[in-house]
Amino acid sequence: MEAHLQHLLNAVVLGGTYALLGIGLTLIFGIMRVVNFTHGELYTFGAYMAYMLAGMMGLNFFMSLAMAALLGMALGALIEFTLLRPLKGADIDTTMLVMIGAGIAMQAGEQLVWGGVAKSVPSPFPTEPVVLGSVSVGMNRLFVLGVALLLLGGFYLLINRTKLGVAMRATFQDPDTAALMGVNRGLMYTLTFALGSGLAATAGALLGPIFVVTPTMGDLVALKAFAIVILGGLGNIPGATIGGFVLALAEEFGAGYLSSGYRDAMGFILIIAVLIVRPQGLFAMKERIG
Amino acid sequence: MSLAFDESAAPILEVREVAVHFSGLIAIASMSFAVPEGEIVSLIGPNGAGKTTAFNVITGFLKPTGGKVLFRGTDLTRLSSNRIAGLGVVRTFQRTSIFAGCTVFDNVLTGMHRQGRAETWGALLRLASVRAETERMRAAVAEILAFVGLSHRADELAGNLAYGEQRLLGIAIALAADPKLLLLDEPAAGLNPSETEAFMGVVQRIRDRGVTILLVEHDMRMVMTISDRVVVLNHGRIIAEGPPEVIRANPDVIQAYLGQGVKHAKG
Amino acid sequence: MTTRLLPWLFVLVMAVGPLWLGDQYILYVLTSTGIFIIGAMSLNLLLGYTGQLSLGHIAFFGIGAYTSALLSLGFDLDLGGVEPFVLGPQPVWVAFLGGILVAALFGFLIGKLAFRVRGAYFVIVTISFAQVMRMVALNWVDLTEGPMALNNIPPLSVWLPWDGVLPLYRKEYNYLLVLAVAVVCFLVIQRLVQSRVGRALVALRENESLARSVGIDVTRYLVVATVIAAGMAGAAGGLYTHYIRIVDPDVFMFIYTVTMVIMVVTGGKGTLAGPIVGGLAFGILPEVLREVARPEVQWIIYGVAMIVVVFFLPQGIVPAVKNWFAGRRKRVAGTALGLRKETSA
Amino acid sequence: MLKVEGITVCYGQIPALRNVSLTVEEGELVTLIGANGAGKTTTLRAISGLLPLASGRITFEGREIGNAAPRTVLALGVAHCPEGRRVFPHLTVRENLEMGAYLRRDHQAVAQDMERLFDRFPRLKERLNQPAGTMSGGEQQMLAIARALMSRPKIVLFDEPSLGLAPNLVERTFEIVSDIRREGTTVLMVEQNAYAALDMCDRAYLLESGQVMEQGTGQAMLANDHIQRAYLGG
Amino acid sequence: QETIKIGVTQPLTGAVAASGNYVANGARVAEEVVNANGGVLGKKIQLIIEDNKSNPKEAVASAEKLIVRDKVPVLMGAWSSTFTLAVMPKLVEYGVPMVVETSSSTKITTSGNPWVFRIAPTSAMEAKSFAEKLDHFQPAIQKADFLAVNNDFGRGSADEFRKMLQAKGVKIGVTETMAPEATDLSAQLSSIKQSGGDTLFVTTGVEQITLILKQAAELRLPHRVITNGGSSSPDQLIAQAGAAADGGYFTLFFAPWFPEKAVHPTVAKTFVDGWNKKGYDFAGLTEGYRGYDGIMTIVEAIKKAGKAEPQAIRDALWTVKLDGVNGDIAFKKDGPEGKESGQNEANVYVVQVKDGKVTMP
Ligand SMILES: Nc1ncnc2c1ncn2[C@@H]1O[C@H](COP(=O)(O)OP(=O)(O)OP(=O)(O)O)[C@@H](O)[C@H]1O
Ligand SMILES: Nc1ncnc2c1ncn2[C@@H]1O[C@H](COP(=O)(O)OP(=O)(O)OP(=O)(O)O)[C@@H](O)[C@H]1O
Ligand SMILES: [Mg+2]
Ligand SMILES: [Mg+2]
Repeated sequence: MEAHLQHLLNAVVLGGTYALLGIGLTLIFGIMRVVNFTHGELYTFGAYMAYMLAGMMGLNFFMSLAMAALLGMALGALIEFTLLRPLKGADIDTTMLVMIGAGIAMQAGEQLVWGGVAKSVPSPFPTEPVVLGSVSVGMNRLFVLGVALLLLGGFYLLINRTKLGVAMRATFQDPDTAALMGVNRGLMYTLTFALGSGLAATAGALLGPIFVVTPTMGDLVALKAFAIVILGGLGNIPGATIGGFVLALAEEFGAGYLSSGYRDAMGFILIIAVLIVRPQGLFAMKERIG
Repeated sequence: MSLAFDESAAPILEVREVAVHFSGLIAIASMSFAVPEGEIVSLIGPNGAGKTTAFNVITGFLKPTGGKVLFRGTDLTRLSSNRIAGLGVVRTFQRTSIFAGCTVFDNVLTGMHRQGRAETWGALLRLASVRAETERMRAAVAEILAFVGLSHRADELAGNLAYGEQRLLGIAIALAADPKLLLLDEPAAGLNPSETEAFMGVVQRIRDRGVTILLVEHDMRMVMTISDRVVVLNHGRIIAEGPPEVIRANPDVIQAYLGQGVKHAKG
Repeated sequence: MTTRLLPWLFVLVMAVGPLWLGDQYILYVLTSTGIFIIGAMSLNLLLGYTGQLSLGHIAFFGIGAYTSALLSLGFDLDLGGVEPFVLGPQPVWVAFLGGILVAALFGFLIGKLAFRVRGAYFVIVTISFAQVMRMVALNWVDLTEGPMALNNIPPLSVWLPWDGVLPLYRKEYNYLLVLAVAVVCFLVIQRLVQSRVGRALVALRENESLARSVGIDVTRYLVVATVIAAGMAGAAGGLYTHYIRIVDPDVFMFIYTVTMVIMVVTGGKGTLAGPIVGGLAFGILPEVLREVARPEVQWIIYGVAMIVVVFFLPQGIVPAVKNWFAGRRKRVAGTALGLRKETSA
Repeated sequence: MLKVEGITVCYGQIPALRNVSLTVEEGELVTLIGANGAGKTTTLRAISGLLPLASGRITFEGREIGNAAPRTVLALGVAHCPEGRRVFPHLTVRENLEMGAYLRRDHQAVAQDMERLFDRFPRLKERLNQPAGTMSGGEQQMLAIARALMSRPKIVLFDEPSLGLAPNLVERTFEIVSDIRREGTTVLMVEQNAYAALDMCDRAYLLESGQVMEQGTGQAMLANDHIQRAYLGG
Repeated sequence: QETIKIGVTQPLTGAVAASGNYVANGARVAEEVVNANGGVLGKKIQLIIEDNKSNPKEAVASAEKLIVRDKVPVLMGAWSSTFTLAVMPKLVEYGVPMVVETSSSTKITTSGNPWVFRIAPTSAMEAKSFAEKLDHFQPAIQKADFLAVNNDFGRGSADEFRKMLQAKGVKIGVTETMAPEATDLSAQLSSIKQSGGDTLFVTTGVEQITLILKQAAELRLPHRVITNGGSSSPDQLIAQAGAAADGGYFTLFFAPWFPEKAVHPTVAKTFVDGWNKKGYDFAGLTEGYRGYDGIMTIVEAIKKAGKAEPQAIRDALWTVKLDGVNGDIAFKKDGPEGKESGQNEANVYVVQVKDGKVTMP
């Protein structure tokens, strides 16, 4: 019983971070249809920024977090402006290739700047875990979960309930027509990419103090983020959220009760299984034909 | 013009009590009608009446909630859309549908798929029969392009055609598939009256080649001129059925569909 | 006529040139690049012609590599039955063919699955498939030795009437072998895509519902394409495993798929020569860069080079060159026409 | 009010419009007719800023708008109801309409306008939360028309507004066009339903192969032999 | 003036770049020390360091390049066992010896490759040395659990330690594995907590050890943690895991805090001084020594051979007797007869972190 509870708690906490990664990517991959291979690098970037600001410059942790998020957005905006904007109208594979190139260059850049040795971000939270009966969880993890839930809710409202969110979605469904409605296409592209990037960087900055920061930390994370987005259905924020938690549960219980060697495979097995049953993802609709 | 509906002609297509529901929304309540072989039958009705949905059911793109579709006695609702096309039931799409990244010529050539026999092994071994077949098909493509009047655009990328030309190409592709029963979904949309007139000739010639036609169209001049029979759908139910002149005068149809001042509408 | 002879001329140059140079290192680079070019060609069949991006393509390569390695080494498998299943070492060519077959079999399964999922979903299914394969290779230690790797894999061999069976340790032979396999794969793909089957694949890429509406059995052709592509990738994997002579779960690394994608897209997807041109460019580039800069900077240059290619040649290298030639021909024709007009006027 | 002066527009190297000029005066209804591929759509797209001009000028109320961003053109009061419906497929009907009023800040008036449009197209009200892409062709066309009117434009460019509409709705659509004219909105309309269009318009232009071949009042055009033969099927 | 070239292949980029760079740095220190002392055979040595990009295919490419292009007579590398195994057929093909500085897989020396000389200990040897120190642990180890990275290094080490502990009468609990790039290990640790052991043996790189220590604290894991494999750097752990590192034991092959306790204190001191002079990270010493000892071994062999030729160097490697940072370096025969590889008996040190300080119990 105790073990079940602990695994469940672990999964919930982990799921929050997965969901955060998922919604960042669902903006870019799900809504913009850019196969964003820099997502993992932006995550890494956020973690290094948190390290630089909080660890090296000794800034307040929460300040650093906010700044890392902003810097992530800025970097995202820069990538969109310099790399994606000139390719307007190119197909998904072409933009993907550019993003792969950017991802490779960014990872090498990170190693060049920071070296390969892991860095760790100081955390303002006590190392003593919060004990709830027979289970326990780190304070910093609860904080991450809290922030993640806030961001998830906020972005849900932004995308689904605001004029800006509607315009964002409209732009990527039909850029020309959106322009006819008075939408500033360029701004939407940049903004969406920047927001997605900001979320990735935030995730990195939040997780930096929990994990360690290395140039390759984004690789596996990026793959999982893609999986989460698909699990939830493209461009679907509640879907990505649930996808994140489902993946975490599968991993946690798979590793806990089946085999830890297959832990990282659990998510992928789950995805294959889900897509066999529901080819359009868990929470998306089928398209109309004719 | 051919005679009015002939009761004795055997139906090539029979739609029996087909119903389609989309999570709560009833697109087709219950629909039954038959299309006799060799005729032009029009399916008309207000927007959202369920015409395209009916096409989707007949051609296997949508599984109905209930009912059957019989093509020469075979139930189509169990078959995949490509199998249905394989039987000779070919449709066009209301939303323009072409192979945008290929040339106009290749679009039609691809449409001829059903008439080829070459399979993987034949292709890999480059059998003589395969090469001969390709030659034959290329000649046929040129003929079809001439038929719909797109010969001069053969080498253009299909995506670069104007809207009306893309619609014609859509029909050319369907023709290439050598239909027995051709389902046209608003083929004249985007054509002006003269073009429509010319197109009516095209449809009639297709019929004269022995192809049965089921037509969905809002251009009443075209419908009333070329149809042997008209089926009227409203709110997912058939409200009238009969030869054009009868339908034209049916008050229910006028009320639900034709409107009062028919003068503005084409024809 | 010249365009028909061009590929054969290219093959001739590739067959003779490097051997004549005799530089072992160049041979090594070309051989290992060639193996990946075969992988890229097979990926192109899916990505370029059916429009299905398989980002787990390396799985087929890895399956081919593992199967071929295991068959040539022999293995025993305890499946919980009474008797463990024991298979002695098989002749290398049997193993190699086995690798192709097993990879093709997995291709069949994935192709069937792709019937249900398309586009982005297909991408993720393939990524997931490759990841799962990697985990299996990693964790099924009894069979694959897991991370401890299968090593001492025998090289491929040829039978020569005057020498008997000759194991291919020498680079020259391996190089020629890879070249030969590449030529075969090229011919298969060429014939396929220029046929009715190829048009069906393109139709699937361009507009699936329209394709079905004219009677194209989309699933079937997708399966055919995936099986052939997977078999070729499996062959590349077999070549790899008998050439490098060790195989470990890292053979499923994502970066290898990425390498193939780079080769295909920079060269020009959906063109026959694309993967070859892109493959040579981006297979050799890292070796050139070795001399130029420190390791991290090499990667940065590599990444930037990809971006530059896309920016200047968004369709890829091969279509760009073709357009350039076509444009030149048109200009020449245009002036000729202009002249005639003048004289007639 | 709207002045197009000698514009040339190219797709790649190939010109689709050559030296096209036309004017629309305030309160007028002007139609553009022509065969498939004549360049009607291209003309409208150039006016609303979706296509760059190779040469020529476009002015709206005296301001140069050739090559301006679509957003700028719209902000000046030019709405464009594009060809082939082009609704946002994954947005609901309501969201599509909201997009039509994207630049407006007067929320209450927007809500009122939406209600007025629902009176004209009751089907849209029934389907407020349906994703537009799952609607029938005609329903989408209604939505596209309503959406264009949501911006309260000074001039609307309609590209084949009756496309795919049932006869009774075609009628209704032309009534709406007349209505909005009465309310002071200017209209430039491309229409294949040439009889009706020429009948109701003030003036018309005939495009052939990217050039203006004829122009005149609607009635004059209706009476024109060439037009009768080539476009009215008479 | 001509130089004697020595080829080094290490993972300088990619997943395991941190360690690879440390080893490469150690090699660079050795290069300076040797050249400052007049080089070897009257010539300076020159390292050519190639990146194997943390992947076996690139490991082969780098070896090809070093041997064929740069014509180096001897190699050092290639960090992980898979990279080393991948390179090994090349050694036979070209007849060039290689000194292996890190890899732990037994296969390397048992598969009959007479061009391989390993100074790093195998997991079995590490377990054997550890067995001698077993009595130092108070309270005694009763039941051990294992958490190992899922590669040859982790799995091999867990296997050998399990065997060794079992032989010593220690009960064995669960063995959990983790992907090398995994960051969240709560599932594994929760299962380990369930097992009820008192000691957890951890084998992986320093990043994951940090994560494990932190996450073990969060989950209130009661185990004493012992890491093995020598790839940890307690300083880095103290810096990054903070209090969570306290009480942990770490087996190392070089303990830079106590150069005086090394078998050859002066050698250790020379190395540490050279390292500091170059301004390298203190944390890297525990790994960097491998590169240093590796190059020193090669240089010694060249000296004994009297010429920088592959065959001669190989023969000379068998006769090397060297005072290394780790201890005495000499090769014993291992593997099938006639095709033996060289294997060195390495020393093992165990340190403990107490109150944020490294101590040697
Ligand atoms: N996938 C779907 N999900 C929900 N509703 C749908 C779907 N497809 C069609 N509908 C609804 O079903 C009804 C019938 O649509 P259909 O497209 O068949 O109409 P139609 O008769 O072809 O109309 P039109 O003449 O406008 O093309 C419409 O009200 C439409 O909104
Ligand atoms: N995106 C494009 N790329 C290249 N050529 C194009 C493109 N769009 C249109 N054209 C070409 O420009 C010309 C004019 O097209 P346009 O769409 O303006 O015609 P239209 O008069 O609106 O015809 P329709 O009545 O069929 O809609 C046509 O020859 C068409 O092929
Ligand atoms: Mg319809
Ligand atoms: Mg048009």
